[in-house]
Amino acid sequence: MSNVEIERSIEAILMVVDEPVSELTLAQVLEKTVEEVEMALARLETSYEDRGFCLRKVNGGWRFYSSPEFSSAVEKFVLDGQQSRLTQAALETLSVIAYRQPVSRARVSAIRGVNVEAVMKTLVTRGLVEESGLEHETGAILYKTTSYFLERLGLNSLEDLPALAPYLPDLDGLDEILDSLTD
Amino acid sequence: MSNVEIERSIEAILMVVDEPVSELTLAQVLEKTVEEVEMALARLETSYEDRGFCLRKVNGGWRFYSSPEFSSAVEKFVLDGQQSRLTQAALETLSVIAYRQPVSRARVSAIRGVNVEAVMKTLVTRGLVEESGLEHETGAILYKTTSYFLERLGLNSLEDLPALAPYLPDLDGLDEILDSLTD
Amino acid sequence: MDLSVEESTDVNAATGGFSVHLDNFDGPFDLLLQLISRHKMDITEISLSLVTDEFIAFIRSLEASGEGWRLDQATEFLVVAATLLDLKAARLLPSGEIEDEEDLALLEARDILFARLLQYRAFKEIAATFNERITLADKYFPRVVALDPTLSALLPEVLIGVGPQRFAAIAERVLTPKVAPHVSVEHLHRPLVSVAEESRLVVEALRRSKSMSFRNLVSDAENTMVIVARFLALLDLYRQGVLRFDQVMALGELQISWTGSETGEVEVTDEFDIPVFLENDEANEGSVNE
Repeated sequence: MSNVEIERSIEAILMVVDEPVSELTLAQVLEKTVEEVEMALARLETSYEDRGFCLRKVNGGWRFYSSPEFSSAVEKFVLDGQQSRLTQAALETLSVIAYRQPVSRARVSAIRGVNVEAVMKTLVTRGLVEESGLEHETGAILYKTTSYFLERLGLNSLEDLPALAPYLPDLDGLDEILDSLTD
Repeated sequence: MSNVEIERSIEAILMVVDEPVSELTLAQVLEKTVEEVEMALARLETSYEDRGFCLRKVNGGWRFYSSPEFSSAVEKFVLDGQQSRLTQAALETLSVIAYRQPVSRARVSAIRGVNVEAVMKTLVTRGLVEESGLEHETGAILYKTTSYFLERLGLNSLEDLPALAPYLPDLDGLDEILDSLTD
Repeated sequence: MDLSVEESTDVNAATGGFSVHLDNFDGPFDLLLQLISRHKMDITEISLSLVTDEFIAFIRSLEASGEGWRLDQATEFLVVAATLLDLKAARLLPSGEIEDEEDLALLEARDILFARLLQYRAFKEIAATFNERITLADKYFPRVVALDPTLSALLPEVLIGVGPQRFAAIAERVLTPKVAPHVSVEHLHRPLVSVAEESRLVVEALRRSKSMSFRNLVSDAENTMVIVARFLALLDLYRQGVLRFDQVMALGELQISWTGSETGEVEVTDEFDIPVFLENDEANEGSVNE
């Protein structure tokens, strides 16, 4: 099977799937290595650059999406899925959880300087955040982000979160000082 | 809107729309003449000649399909064990439908806190769920489980579904709770 | 919370006072950041005294606004205000070498406040990028199509993978409203009993009966709080000289006799009804405005 055939087969498969497909699944079906599939996907991705659709990897799987530039045309067909917006407080709380997970409510509260109970409830109800066991010493409930959070942000994994470093000046030991303060 | 823009908009729409779309509908949405849309579709058709998918007119509407040359890869993917087992998301959605039927997709979405469109389609495709008339007030399509569902779960009738804890709020109560949380 | 505050102070007399306009602030860090960025200042000691003045003016105006402020917010504001005030005081003193422990502590307090502020600012900026990402992600629509009938006919038998009991357990979990766990604090929020109100009831009862045992006086009390309130009311009335206590033996029946006027207002104290707040995070649960 030539490179072009791998690409065409992947296109044919992705055209019928209703959920994202991983490189591994594609590799198994096509009897190719994961590397070969990854390279084919990368070439396909580039080849759609000037099209009205694109190929994206979100939350560990690949599928076709319409290009954002033409979202207004698509919206006339897809009425569903209009998500209500998150408040500034919810966004800030979500970002603290995303970078400090698993994290207790008290810690999020300390970082934001306000009580976050109501906001945490909203985030849990919206499926963006979920419980993740108990903190060893205090017995406080810990929270983490969900895979739905990745989908909503269009991220493939938590590693794709923008680095916090440029936003948070790298003062020596700042994190440790803050940890001791907010614990 | 240039010719290229018409083409890209059509690609974006057809990539995410499940039902075939007629030239007339496309022309109305894009505020173009039917002739312009027809010409754009013809150009697109040609541009996919070497791809793993193609554009075809079926039942008076246009839709993307996998190319027949790569049907063996698609069939292999579909037949692969990956597809026979229900995902966690599908199981959860199925359980809501089983216990709250007949129920609209919007309601299932509200309960699960995520868009369930894709999963509902899978469940219908797999013959576990089917349409069951329209909701009186909203006109939304209602869904119920099929006899195949009972068979696969090893039950004689819906009455054999294990009872849920009596304290669970019914749908109306639940909606209020969800509303109050997301306000 | 939308607040627009106009405040004139003599601190900044040279510029004829100043006004503070802030929208949607969310806690003290948020306010501090707004103040600092509005003056386009670095977080330096020079800007500190000006920012401190504004911060304090803001707190005063909150107090004066009449709508009051929430305890959890108030304590946070006070901690930040106290730290700022300390630092401002240090600025006003003649500068010199760091001489004693107190100076060191002050510098440390400043560093900690700035560190927390920087951390908050980092997450605030990240939140903005989250918002952009979500807005962008909302513009990508995924291809979600049903399998072609010719293909779905090929599908192997679907495997539900769980038995009826497990299936029911999944339904139960999904159908249970997702509410974050909540520690009940109702026991901390006994309905307030007003001593002043109980005092009026006591006066009324005693005027009617002239003499009553304490036991009778509290026989209709719903809970201990009411009994305590009525006892406090009695002590206050005794202080005013309108009743007499008789107790024949220690721990025996306490008899109360009315010696005051038949009618007219009896002064009622409110010293017991001034709210006392617990400095306890859990006691303020759910009282946040977000």
